[in-house]
Amino acid sequence: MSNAVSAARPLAPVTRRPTFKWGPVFDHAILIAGSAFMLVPVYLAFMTSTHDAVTVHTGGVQALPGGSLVDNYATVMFDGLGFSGAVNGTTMMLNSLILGLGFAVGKIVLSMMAAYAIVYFRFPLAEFAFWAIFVTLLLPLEVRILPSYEIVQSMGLINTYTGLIVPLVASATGTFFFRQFFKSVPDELIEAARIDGAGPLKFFLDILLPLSRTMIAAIFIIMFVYGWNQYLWPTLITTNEDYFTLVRGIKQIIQVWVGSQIPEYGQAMALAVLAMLPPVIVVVVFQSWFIKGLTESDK
Amino acid sequence: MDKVRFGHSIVPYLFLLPQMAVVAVFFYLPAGEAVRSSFFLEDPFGFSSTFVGLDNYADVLSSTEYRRVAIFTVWFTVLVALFALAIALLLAVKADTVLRGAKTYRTLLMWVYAIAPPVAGLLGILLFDQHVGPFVDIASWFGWNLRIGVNYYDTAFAMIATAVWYQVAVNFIFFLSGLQSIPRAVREAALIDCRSGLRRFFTVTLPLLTPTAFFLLVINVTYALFDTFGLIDLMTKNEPGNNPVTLVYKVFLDGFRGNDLGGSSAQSVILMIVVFALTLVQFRFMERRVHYA
Amino acid sequence: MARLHIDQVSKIYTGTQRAVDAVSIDVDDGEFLVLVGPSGCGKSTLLRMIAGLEAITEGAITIGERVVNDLDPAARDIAMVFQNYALYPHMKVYDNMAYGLRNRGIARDEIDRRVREAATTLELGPLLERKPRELSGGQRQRVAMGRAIVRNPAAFLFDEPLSNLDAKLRSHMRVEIKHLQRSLGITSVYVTHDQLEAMTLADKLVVMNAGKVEQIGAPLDVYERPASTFVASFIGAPAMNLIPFSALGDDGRLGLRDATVATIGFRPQDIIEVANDNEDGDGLSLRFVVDAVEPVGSESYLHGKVGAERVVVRIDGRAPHREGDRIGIAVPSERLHAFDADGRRLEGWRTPDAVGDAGTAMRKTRAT
Amino acid sequence: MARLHIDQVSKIYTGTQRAVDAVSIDVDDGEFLVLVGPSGCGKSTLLRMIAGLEAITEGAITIGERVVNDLDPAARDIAMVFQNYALYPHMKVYDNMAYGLRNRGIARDEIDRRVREAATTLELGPLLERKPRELSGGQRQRVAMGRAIVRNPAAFLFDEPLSNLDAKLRSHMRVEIKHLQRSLGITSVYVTHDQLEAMTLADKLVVMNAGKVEQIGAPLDVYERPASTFVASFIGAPAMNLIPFSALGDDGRLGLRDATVATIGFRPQDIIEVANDNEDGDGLSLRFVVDAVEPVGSESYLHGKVGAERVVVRIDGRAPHREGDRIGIAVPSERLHAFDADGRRLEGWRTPDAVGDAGTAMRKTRAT
Amino acid sequence: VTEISWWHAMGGALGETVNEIATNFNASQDEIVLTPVFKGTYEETLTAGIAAFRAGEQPNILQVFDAGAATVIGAKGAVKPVQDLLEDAGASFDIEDYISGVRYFYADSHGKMIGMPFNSSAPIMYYNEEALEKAGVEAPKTWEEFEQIAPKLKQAGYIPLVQSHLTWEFTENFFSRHNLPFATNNNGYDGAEGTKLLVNTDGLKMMFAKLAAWKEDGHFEWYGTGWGDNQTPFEQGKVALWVGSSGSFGGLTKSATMPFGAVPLPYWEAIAGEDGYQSFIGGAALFAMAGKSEEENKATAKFFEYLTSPDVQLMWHKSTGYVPVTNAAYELAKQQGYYEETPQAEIGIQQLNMKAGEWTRGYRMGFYVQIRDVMNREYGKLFTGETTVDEAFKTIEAEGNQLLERFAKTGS
Ligand SMILES: Nc1ncnc2c1ncn2[C@@H]1O[C@H](COP(=O)(O)OP(=O)(O)OP(=O)(O)O)[C@@H](O)[C@H]1O
Ligand SMILES: Nc1ncnc2c1ncn2[C@@H]1O[C@H](COP(=O)(O)OP(=O)(O)OP(=O)(O)O)[C@@H](O)[C@H]1O
Ligand SMILES: O=P(O)(O)OC[C@H](O)CO
Ligand SMILES: [Mg+2]
Ligand SMILES: [Mg+2]
Repeated sequence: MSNAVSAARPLAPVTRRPTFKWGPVFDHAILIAGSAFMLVPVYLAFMTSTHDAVTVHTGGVQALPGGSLVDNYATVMFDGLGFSGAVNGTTMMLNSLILGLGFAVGKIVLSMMAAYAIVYFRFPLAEFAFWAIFVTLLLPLEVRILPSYEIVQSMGLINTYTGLIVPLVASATGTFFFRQFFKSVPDELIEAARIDGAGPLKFFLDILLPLSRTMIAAIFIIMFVYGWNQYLWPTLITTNEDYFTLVRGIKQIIQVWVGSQIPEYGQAMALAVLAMLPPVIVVVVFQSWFIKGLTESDK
Repeated sequence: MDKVRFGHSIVPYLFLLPQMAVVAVFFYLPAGEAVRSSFFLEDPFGFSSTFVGLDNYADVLSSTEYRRVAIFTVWFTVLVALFALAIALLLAVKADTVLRGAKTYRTLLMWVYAIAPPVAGLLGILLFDQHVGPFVDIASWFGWNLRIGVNYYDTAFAMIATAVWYQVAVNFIFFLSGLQSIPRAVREAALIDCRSGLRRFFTVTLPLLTPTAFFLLVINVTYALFDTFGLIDLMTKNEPGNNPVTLVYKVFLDGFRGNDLGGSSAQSVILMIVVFALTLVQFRFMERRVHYA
Repeated sequence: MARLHIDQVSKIYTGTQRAVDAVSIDVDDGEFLVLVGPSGCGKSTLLRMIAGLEAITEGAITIGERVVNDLDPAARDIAMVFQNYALYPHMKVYDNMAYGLRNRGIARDEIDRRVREAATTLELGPLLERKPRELSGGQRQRVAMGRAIVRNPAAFLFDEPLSNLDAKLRSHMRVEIKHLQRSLGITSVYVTHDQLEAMTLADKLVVMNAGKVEQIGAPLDVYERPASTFVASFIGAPAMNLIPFSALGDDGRLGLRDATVATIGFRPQDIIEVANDNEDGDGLSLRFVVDAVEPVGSESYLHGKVGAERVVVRIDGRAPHREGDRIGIAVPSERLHAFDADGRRLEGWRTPDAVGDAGTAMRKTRAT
Repeated sequence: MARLHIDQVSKIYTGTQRAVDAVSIDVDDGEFLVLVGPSGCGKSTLLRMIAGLEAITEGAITIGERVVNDLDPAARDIAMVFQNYALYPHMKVYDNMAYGLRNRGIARDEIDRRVREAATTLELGPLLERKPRELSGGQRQRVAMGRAIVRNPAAFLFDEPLSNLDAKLRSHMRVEIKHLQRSLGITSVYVTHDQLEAMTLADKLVVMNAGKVEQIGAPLDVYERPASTFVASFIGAPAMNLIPFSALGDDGRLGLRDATVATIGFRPQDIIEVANDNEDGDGLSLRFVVDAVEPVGSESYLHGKVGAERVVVRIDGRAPHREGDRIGIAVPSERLHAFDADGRRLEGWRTPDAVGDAGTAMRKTRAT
Repeated sequence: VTEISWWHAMGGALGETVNEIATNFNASQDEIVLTPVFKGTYEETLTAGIAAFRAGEQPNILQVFDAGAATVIGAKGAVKPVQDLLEDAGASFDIEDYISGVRYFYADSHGKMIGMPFNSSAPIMYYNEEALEKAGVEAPKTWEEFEQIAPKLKQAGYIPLVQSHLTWEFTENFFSRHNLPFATNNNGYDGAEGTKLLVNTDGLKMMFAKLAAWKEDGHFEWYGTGWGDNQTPFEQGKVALWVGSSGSFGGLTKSATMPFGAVPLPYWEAIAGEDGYQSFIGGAALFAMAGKSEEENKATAKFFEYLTSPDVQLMWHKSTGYVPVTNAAYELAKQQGYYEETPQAEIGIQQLNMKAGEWTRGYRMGFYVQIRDVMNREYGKLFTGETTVDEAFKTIEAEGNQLLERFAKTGS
């Protein structure tokens, strides 16, 4: 656990002699197979999203492009989906963004503060607080969803972004990650800061916060994706179509009780592809930070 | 040496307050409510309820179906964690070895992480569809009549495959960073000490990855237990029939779908107890995690 | 700038074990105090108590006129340089130096002036806009120094500030630190386990052992009159040869007056080679069998034995000796050290007339 | 045990820059070769090419009779000791040592015998069941050594194996390594940038600079007859004083024969203090102004200037000098080194009769 | 203006039709603004409604499906019976206006209508015209007839029979088509206390023994519990006869690759006699939630009136395939000649209008969603050879009765 904030060690593979070897070919074969394993479904989703519903219904997923690309995407992006017509792909994406961002930011703020208190302070209730928070680590919202709903409703938070986001924040994952990270921050920094006249608040803001940048980035991605992907809770907690999210939109499209109707598979896939985009962009753009953040937390 | 700490004042409480408040209101209150209602049989609308003591627990624990679900849950969890970890480890090791294209592979292998579980499930049902699913065709080349939704084991297979597919990305990310934190010199020492790459992997690399692996094991177990919820919902098309489901899904089925509050609360409480035990075990590992060097 | 007064200070971490045990030290205004001692002897703990980073279990520490036991680190008016610098990795060099001043609400102009002045002194001028990770080890070290200097504190505290540097840089920085401390005249406490640093930097040297002070004194005094076998073997490289008095055989010529002598010590560089069995003079004459020869350029070390005791001899220049050689060695009597059974130094252990100045004469024929 | 033959070996990492540039070195069976040089000069790269951890861009490396360029590291029959030991953190000491043997399919009994033997030699016996994290730095170092020894390889490779240890332990381990290598008689290549290690360990010393070999020779030869100003300033501590010939003023007494002399060098310890303006003898006589005095116990260093040139003078014992003192210094003529404008050593640069043996006489009156 | 809300489970194109109805209603007057909200599956919608009710945030109208009826109707005070709602609002209400099959399913034991049938369907049998032609047979009226033609259909290269919902089509409606009691306590209408399932009985066991035997012989195929998994092979033309919902009609016209027709769900002549009885309605009803102001209830009543008006019913019927719930709407459809062009669309409503019997009103059982889950599970085991008919129904009876017993306790 040397210097947690130094640049991550660059990939330093052990180099070998230059004569041709089958090893690397084999390595690449495995990686290509692995990439295909991960990507083919996504490719098929995209191709399928360019077909009309009946083709998909009778023919299943499609491997080749079809003629409904513009149609499907234009429909899901701009046509009103719900009753009010106020909600379309664009607004749903906006809602998903608010949910993802709000959740990620809320989670990071709360859990960072809590982790800071737990790691950097000696106080009587520290142990208790630690366990009180960490017990929440493994119990998902789905299992306590009805009582949670009642509480949110009794607080008048139905159909609000607060009601949508805050209850999701009530778990310890972020606190846990930050705690691990803070433990790896060298002690000398807090000592130096104390000698430099920084109190707890100043240390937190001036030193710890900037130091946690990569960790924040990593957690941000994890949490953003998690928030973005919520389904059951948003469905329950919002009745106003203005709050519909993309994931919910997908469900609504493919949700048909009997075979009386054919789900708009093409549109669902189009929406699914759109729903992938922002998280994928976030992951791809921040991936180096991401790896770095995790590596450091793991030390 | 222990972390240098600030003395105690009002500050730590202020920092803890927001999270504690949220946790208290949105975790402990509902969890407490679940515990309370596990002792009652209650009309869903809340007009009336009967105190039944431990009857709900007795009903649940004596149910053969519950036992079947519990056993499947164990298998499902073990297999999902095992495969998701093994495949990700293989890929991470390879991605760590190759020089050329390392970044591309990394990107390709990671981005599945961004896909919403319902989308993953949707892809899963389309790919495994009995009539038009390409995977069914592929299976039939090998003489395997893959029938998801009909055959219990085939359905289990599809669920596991989809769950693994989705989790591989996360594991890959963590394993890759774990690998990168193994000191280069140690790897080189092994290179000198041992010619066989496979043997090197099992005797040096893998043991040094155990902290990461332990951590991931817990993450994966949690994932398999809880986060596959949406996927199972989609794969069983909301109608489990004789298809396999997990304990959490059963809580959902009986409580959310079936409106049996008492019964599902009892199941929740049982899960909570199991989960609490798991948490304890996890922290045993985490805190005493082998701190090398 | 201030006096520093450490009065019967002890530290108990847990149980009853004293990491620091009733230590009393006075550091004068502007003085450079060096704490040396083996690993775990309590140096850092003592320093951190001065800094306010550890609570003081017993005793009192006074900086200037104030007892600081209950003061916050920031309120003690001290600056500290850490072993691994503890620079704030996310701040530029400038901000690293300015941070402590800003927290004290000093005016921007004044901060700027002080930082630039320190940067000039430390030749950090062109680096002010860099981040720590863009600096070499020596430069980081200088920034850490700069952060301390700008504060113009009552005292500097250093905890092995050079131990992460390579040998060359270390010797360079050593000179720089000494120079700076001199010119600023700030009272300093410096922890190290490197002897060369201890000897060259200290105005006053404190040798610690197992939480206790073994000896306090000017470095050369400590070197020349070590208060105990512990200090004798700790200060000086190669270490002083320590031989049980009994192993010397009866050696009347030493003119023993004090019967409690248990150990005789002499430094490798105080030994001279003498012609076979030359038993003249009033020093110690011994037979030495060479085991190994270590030529180091300007001098050579002979490792070998006197009787059953291991002894190291230093020879100027290139030694002509080979393994297995048997040679006569002698130590002028005034270069001998004697210790009692507890390892305490004995003074006046010889009869006065036995203490001649033959030694000086003998030096002229030192082996080369 | 085997000869090691490095033939015109180069390493290009990227582009055209040569990290190692056409290096040729022969290491005899059982010989101890030390590579020294400043940071980044290619020492590690060369060592790693020998180990098989880096591909060889050009040239050939032969261990024993085999060209090993295309062999796996594990097939080269070498053992390597790394800077930070690179012990397997998850294995006990015993297993750390046994690991390389097990992978070679050696019988259990034989492994056990060898490990225990090595453990005895290295005094690791009681530690065999510990994990590396439960060991002190010196103990870890010994385990790393043990891991190499049990293999009984054709060659040992060391990459700064002692640089993470503290000074005391370092000097102790130095002696141990030398002793072990001697008794096992295994061909060794040792990388360091610590001079003392280089001087005391080497049978043959290679000084590298910017990927090239500057000088190969016995350590004392290198010390006494440095092939270039680079070597002269690199080997010996404090470094040799190097003064432009022109700065000396016309100094006929040096009896210059070779007009290409550009730099004159002399070591701090070869300087003697002479009475004021004593211009006798045929050596160099200079006026020296003391800037700083560094007493180190057995000797003191005077830092100061001759004209505008910085010069360091070593004085045995405690120096009586103070800052500002002006003293006369002299260097016996046979202790002078001369270099041409390219920094290459010049031999026979003086007229034969100017080379007297006055120096030896003068030594007797060296300042103390 | 009075604002009222309607939570429904109509996804996809159905949801769009719902939206259209709401839009039209809002446009038809200016005192009431109705907002429909899609809340997921039937189950999710019901749970959302319950949760909302507990918190006092319930919608005015909640769509509840057949299997959830007992939950809503059983909780006295959760809903305002439509009959009362309409009467209080001064609207005329006559249960006889509704077609026979839908009248009592959502009514209490006294025959008072509690929930208003909305999207009503009946299980009917679709046939592949090509297949029948190739085998030279007619669509069966009874299962006995089916047994006759099945070998021929198989011979012709078709899977003779497939269904999509074993509990609704072959269990619940088995009881109604044959006028047999499904549960004690008057099919549960007389109260939850002591209600017991009558599934472990000869008739139903015979039905499933037959299905299992047919499956052995290759006369019946089962593709799991999922509706679509069973429908698809029919659309693909591999299956001769498929039992689906009358509401499947709209979709089939788009997706079927061959001409198809429909007949009523077959029955066993040996049990039911000459003609079968009418079937229970499928689909869902709209419930007016209790605890709403007079004004809002009035508005809700207005909307119900609007919804049951023949024009609206017909539009719903035509665009979704669900049956019209009032006689007037049925008449209107006939009048317009709709069934001449599309005779298949009439089968469902005909079946719902067949002769009624003592046991054809409906059933009322708590935790019925879970009972269906138990049935589906056991049927799945049966068709994959993991259990026998006897074992299966013993289990269904035992677990079902346990659930009923538990439900009974929630009400006291
Ligand atoms: N936080 C702590 N809790 C308990 N014991 C401690 C703590 N810090 C130090 N010690 C113990 O106190 C003793 C003195 O430690 P200290 O760090 O002062 O030694 P040191 O002289 O600085 O050694 P080094 O040269 O290795 O830095 C040691 O035995 C150490 O194990
Ligand atoms: N993997 C690499 N890729 C590119 N350049 C490298 C690599 N490894 C080393 N170099 C470069 O090669 C040169 C020689 O490096 P090397 O590590 O051999 O130096 P060294 O003599 O061992 O230095 P030190 O004393 O600091 O260990 C340096 O300029 C270094 O930057
Ligand atoms: O498909 P539906 O809407 O007719 O309903 C079928 C069943 O009755 C649902 O329980
Ligand atoms: Mg220390
Ligand atoms: Mg190196």
